[in-house]
Amino acid sequence: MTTATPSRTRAAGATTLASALNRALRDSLREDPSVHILGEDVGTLGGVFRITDGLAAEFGADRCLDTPLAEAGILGTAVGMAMYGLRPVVEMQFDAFAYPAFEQLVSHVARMRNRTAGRMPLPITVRIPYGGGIGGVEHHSDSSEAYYAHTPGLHVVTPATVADGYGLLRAAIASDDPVVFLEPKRLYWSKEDWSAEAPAPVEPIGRAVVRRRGTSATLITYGPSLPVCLEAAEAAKAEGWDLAVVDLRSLAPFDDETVAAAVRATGRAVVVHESSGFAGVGAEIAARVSERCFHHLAAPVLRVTGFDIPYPPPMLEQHHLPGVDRILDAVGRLQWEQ
Amino acid sequence: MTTATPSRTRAAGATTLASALNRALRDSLREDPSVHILGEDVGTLGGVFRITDGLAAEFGADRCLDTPLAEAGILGTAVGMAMYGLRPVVEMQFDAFAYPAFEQLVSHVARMRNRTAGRMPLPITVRIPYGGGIGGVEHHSDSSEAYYAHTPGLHVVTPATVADGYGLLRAAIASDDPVVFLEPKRLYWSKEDWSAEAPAPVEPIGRAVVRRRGTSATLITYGPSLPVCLEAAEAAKAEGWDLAVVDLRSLAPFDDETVAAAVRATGRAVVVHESSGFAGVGAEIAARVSERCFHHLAAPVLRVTGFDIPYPPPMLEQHHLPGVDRILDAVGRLQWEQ
Amino acid sequence: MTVLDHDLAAAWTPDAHGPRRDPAPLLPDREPVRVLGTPALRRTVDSPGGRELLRDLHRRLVVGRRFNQQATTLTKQGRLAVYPASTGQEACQIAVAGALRPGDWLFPSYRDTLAVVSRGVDPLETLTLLRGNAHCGYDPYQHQVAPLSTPLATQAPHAVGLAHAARMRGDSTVALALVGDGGTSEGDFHEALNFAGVLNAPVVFLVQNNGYAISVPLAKQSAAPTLAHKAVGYGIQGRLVDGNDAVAVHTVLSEAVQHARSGEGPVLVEAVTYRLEAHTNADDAGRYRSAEEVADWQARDPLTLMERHLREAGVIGDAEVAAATDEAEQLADRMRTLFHVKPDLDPMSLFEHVYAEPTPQLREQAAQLAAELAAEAATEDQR
Amino acid sequence: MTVLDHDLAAAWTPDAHGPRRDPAPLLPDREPVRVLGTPALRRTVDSPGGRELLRDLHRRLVVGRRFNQQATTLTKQGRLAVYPASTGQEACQIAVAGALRPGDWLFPSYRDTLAVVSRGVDPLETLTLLRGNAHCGYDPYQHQVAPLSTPLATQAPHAVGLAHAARMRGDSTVALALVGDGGTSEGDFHEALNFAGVLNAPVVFLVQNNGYAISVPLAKQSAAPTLAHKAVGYGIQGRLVDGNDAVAVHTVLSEAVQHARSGEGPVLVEAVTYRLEAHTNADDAGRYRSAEEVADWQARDPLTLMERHLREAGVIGDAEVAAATDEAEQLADRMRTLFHVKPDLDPMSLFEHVYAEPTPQLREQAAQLAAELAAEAATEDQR
Ligand SMILES: Cc1ncc(C[n+]2csc(CCOP(=O)(O)OP(=O)(O)O)c2C)c(N)n1
Ligand SMILES: Cc1ncc(C[n+]2csc(CCOP(=O)(O)OP(=O)(O)O)c2C)c(N)n1
Ligand SMILES: [Mg+2]
Ligand SMILES: [Mg+2]
Repeated sequence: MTTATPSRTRAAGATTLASALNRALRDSLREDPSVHILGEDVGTLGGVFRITDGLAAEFGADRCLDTPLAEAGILGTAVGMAMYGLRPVVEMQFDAFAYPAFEQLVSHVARMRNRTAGRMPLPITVRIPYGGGIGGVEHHSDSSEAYYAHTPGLHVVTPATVADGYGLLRAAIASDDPVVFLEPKRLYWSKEDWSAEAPAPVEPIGRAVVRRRGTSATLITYGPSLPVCLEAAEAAKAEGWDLAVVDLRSLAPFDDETVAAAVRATGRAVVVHESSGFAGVGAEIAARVSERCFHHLAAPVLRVTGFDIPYPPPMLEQHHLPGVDRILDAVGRLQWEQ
Repeated sequence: MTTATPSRTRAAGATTLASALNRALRDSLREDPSVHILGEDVGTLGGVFRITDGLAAEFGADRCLDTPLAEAGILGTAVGMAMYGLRPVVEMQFDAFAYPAFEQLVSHVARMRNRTAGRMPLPITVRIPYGGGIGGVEHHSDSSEAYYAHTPGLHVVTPATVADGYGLLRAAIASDDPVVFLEPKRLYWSKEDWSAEAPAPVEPIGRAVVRRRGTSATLITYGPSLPVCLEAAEAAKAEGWDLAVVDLRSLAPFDDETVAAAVRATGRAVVVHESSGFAGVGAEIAARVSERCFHHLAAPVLRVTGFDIPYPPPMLEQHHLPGVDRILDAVGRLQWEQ
Repeated sequence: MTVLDHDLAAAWTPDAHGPRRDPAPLLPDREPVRVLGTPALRRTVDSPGGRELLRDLHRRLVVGRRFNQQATTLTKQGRLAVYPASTGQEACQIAVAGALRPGDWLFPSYRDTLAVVSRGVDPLETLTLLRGNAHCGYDPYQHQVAPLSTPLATQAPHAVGLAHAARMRGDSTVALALVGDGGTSEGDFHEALNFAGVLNAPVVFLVQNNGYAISVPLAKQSAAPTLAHKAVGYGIQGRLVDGNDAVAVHTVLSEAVQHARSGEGPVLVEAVTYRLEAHTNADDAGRYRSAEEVADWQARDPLTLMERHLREAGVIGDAEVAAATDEAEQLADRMRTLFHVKPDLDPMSLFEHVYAEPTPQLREQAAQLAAELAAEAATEDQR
Repeated sequence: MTVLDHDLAAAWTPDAHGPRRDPAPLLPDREPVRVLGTPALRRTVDSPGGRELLRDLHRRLVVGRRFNQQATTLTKQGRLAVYPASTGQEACQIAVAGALRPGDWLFPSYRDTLAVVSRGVDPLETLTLLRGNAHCGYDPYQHQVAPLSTPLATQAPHAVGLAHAARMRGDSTVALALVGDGGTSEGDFHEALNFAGVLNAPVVFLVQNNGYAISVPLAKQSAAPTLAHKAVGYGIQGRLVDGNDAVAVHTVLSEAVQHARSGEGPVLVEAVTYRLEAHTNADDAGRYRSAEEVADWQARDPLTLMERHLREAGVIGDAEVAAATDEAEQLADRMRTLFHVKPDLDPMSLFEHVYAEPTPQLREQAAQLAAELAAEAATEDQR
């Protein structure tokens, strides 16, 4: 079912991630007539998170289509639309409700270009609100990025800032490859001074960014965990640690260059994400960083992730989610005494 | 569609993995009336790989049920059967054809026990023939283990030997937890001297085994890659390397003890599996080995895996699959000169 | 024509691949079955036990409405995280309990908390999912009620599997799965009905067609003549009932359950109803439906309808209404009391039921959390 | 009755949640449509272009059968990795091509190679999937044929999406999706038909009901009166046709395509047929069906049937049969020649089309493979 849509109080000049995403969709619809949105409740309602608010009214029901309640059908229909030259943007209502579309995604969306030797690309964007921290009932807080990142043929991106929300979504829609666009739902209403008047140019997918320079150790993270890492980095000052923070933005492709450079600079690294750790994206990050930066590492790469348990009920979720303390604990275990 | 079922020529005393699995199913059906098999073509035909051969005839169509062609329906029906006290064993015809059941597996099978605070366990075994090397057309050669290993609430096991085929399948069916039982289809017809008369006792799930002792470096692998690793270890002798080989058998739970000990003993490790490397199970292995054995490592843990591409057509699959040369190349990169 | 043609004609019936069913008996009622306001009501009143049944249905409706109201209030007070009210659909919700026997199983969807409570499950335990303290707070085996299913239609195949298992065991158990109009679009709905038809499982599917799936109206959900017409494609019986007529729903559901129990096969029942509240407290229904439409349906409120007709028929009077209201207030009182006690929460329980035994990995993680909690407790003690 | 009842009666029609369709016109033909051996054949012969049409269908059938035979032979010779023959189903396979216009799209399933070739795709390119050298060897845009779909029924929603897109663009394109009787059980089939009904997309679904899904007979697949009856649950038209009568399939499919093209909505066609060969060369059909059953259907071979009736009707004679056989032999010759040339294989192509541009990760992996290949080549040169 739907979770609460917090009220959007607007500070002057401040924009939410939600409205930046809405703006990215609007600009894409306006500039490219082949862009079509489809999904459950995306039309009249504007989506349960209101990311498609006003788009059906402005562009018509065909461009922002309320579909029957069937995720495989939605994504499968999008595949057919893309085959005919359209550029579909699919909304999955919540992370766990994208699972019924898993076969379409893995067996077709990810493989059609390869299957047809490049003749039939599928420029589909699959938007998935993901992650917890919003008090959602079961099935409304999954972090499913590892499933997608492991699937060849997909790009997987996730914004952590308002500006990236706009830029990455424009880039995803503009991409000729299928993109799984993971929206950290607990950041939907986070605000930034971002001007909707002169949005940043659309960046290509695949570049990480160093959000904070530091010398003691490097936190590597993405999406909903970025603000937590930045907060941890502030708190770490009290312990005498100066932490760098890398925001991956794109999980696949992976920006080895930026990440390796940031780790080599400090010699210590902690990977942070919400999803369960076992065989999660953090494992890949830790493995490739260890492989590429082995002789620069003063300590093993550690991971701070959600536990290997089904997502907890709302009243217990704070114990599951990586928080500042757990991150600092990990930093403390980076063998400083050596 | 079905791939060729190689003819089963029987050497004296030699048993195939396929018949050990068949025997495990038969013994389970015989000993426990709550065990029920269901799936596509498992009844009259005995399965496209003949793993259920003769079982419908011996135990009746209800105990070995031919279902309609719908994987979510099969697994969902098994969930309901388990709720009523049965112990269903589901056959998915091929790896990629388990994807339609992904939602049932992730959202229900993996979570029902946890959801109900232990009151409603689901002792379901989901058998999935997986992996390549059999000349299968598209969608018949996927290695999907990472999807399952990343999902809390599931056990994920995969036999690499005939004896383990029997023992692990018995253990999976006996387990009160859901088990994804991955059958390396290219080993179905591999033979071993294994006596169906006095099968080994059923071992608990979760123990790795050292298949070969060695002193130079440790290969960590599972399922279809075990024979390749053993072959590589033989070939490595010519290069002066004495390689240890660990067969995980259980991906989740993971046997940290055995693996870490085997890596510490040599100080060097290569992880080998068929599935695409990015965010694969090998990433988890490399990450946790690096974490736990950091100061024992003379070189970074390397991975030899399938490429990050959709599974290739049969005539090109040998270039994708980890082979002896590629494993030896990796061993050669373990910084021996230091 | 030649002999060949004659041979062929025999082969080319729809039976060419084995015996198939005649569609005629599968097609649903032409109009939704109604009892209230029809001669059937009088017949019910006069039948043995009829008055008691009607009074019981009325009482349950009154209590059910109060349950919805109280849960909505608790949500406004922040005692529930979210509440998808079944206000307006109480006739369907309460009829479920009456149609099932104790050994039968109910497979509810997320909106069906009232059906669960009507079946006997404790309201506090029923509502943990929506309160946020536990996923499924009740023991499914105590009253044979599966956990409320959030992923839509996914519990429908479970109902089929359970019914099939029971039948193989020789038990006379029937399983009843509740799905919404939106849920009928999911692949799992289709696969469940198809399995049910093929296995001839003793299962009943009740579709509460309330006209909307969140904001999406039925016309955007299905082009079928009625949702009950879907039954024919699975070789099972379709039934159509006025979902705001508690007596009609009770009657049709009871017949369907009996049909299933007797081995005649599964039934798909469509109950035409309306959700009077928004999708959940978080929803803004004004965005997608008009006040007039809601008012139209308010005039067909299942509770008012029942009360008016039963009074008219002389089945209930002020005394019965007062007694029912009393019982309703008691439930509401009890809910207020229950929900004012803080829930018992043990963070360490997170690791307890993932598997029968925690894995080594979970034991490590549990130890980590235990250490964190101990450290927190120590810090708090120091203050 | 009271005024209230009257009001309710109006509300309680099946239309309570908006206009719904009348089921009657959606229900399929009571018996599968046949032309051969019925007076309809004579009418076809006498219609303008009728003789040409019939001769053309016959010719395609002869060629189609030869295609299946040659592909089977190539498989026995190891030139194809696996071949799922459509032998016995050629009437359906070839009718597809005739019913579609050039701009229309075909969405075949893995068994439908003959339909693909009939549409104009090169046999070598069509068969790469089954030969094992490439997934989809043809350009889907050249003849508007989607890749052969291996995951069953998953291409049905693609057909709906494409048809919907074309309609939005104002094009008169129709999409035709081919599904097997087994495939109708999949959730994707349901979701596709439901989307088609709701979107009123110009799409036709042809179910080739050959009685088996590998070993599973229809009775274990569906309890529906006919598979065509599934249409009513989606508010679309159902049709039932004798799938071994090429003229009937051509007629019904053409009508369905016309129905869809004219905006009257999607159509579900069930063609009752039989696969005379095993599921694939790897299958042992003796395990699940009797020789008598196969013999029965062999007596209804679509090719023999067609030839006999057209000869009887004076539409074809020895000359036409000889001409068709000639064309068939030419195709078989061409296939033998084509498949005796070793396929062009470039291992480096593995990385070329995963994305529009290879990722840095794929560039690294490609470099690794290139180095390995170079090393191998060097070793071989040394020898
Ligand atoms: C598989 C799945 N997809 C999406 C959702 C999100 N969702 C929750 S309720 C709802 C609408 C349900 O409509 P309907 O089935 O008619 O039931 P109603 O809410 O009317 O009771 C949606 C889309 C979900 N819970 N599960
Ligand atoms: C989703 C999926 N599940 C299982 C399979 C394996 N499989 C290939 S063909 C087949 C039977 C198909 O039967 P039907 O749809 O009747 O087509 P036919 O083979 O008769 O042409 C099965 C089960 C598959 N290809 N896709
Ligand atoms: Mg509804
Ligand atoms: Mg078939």
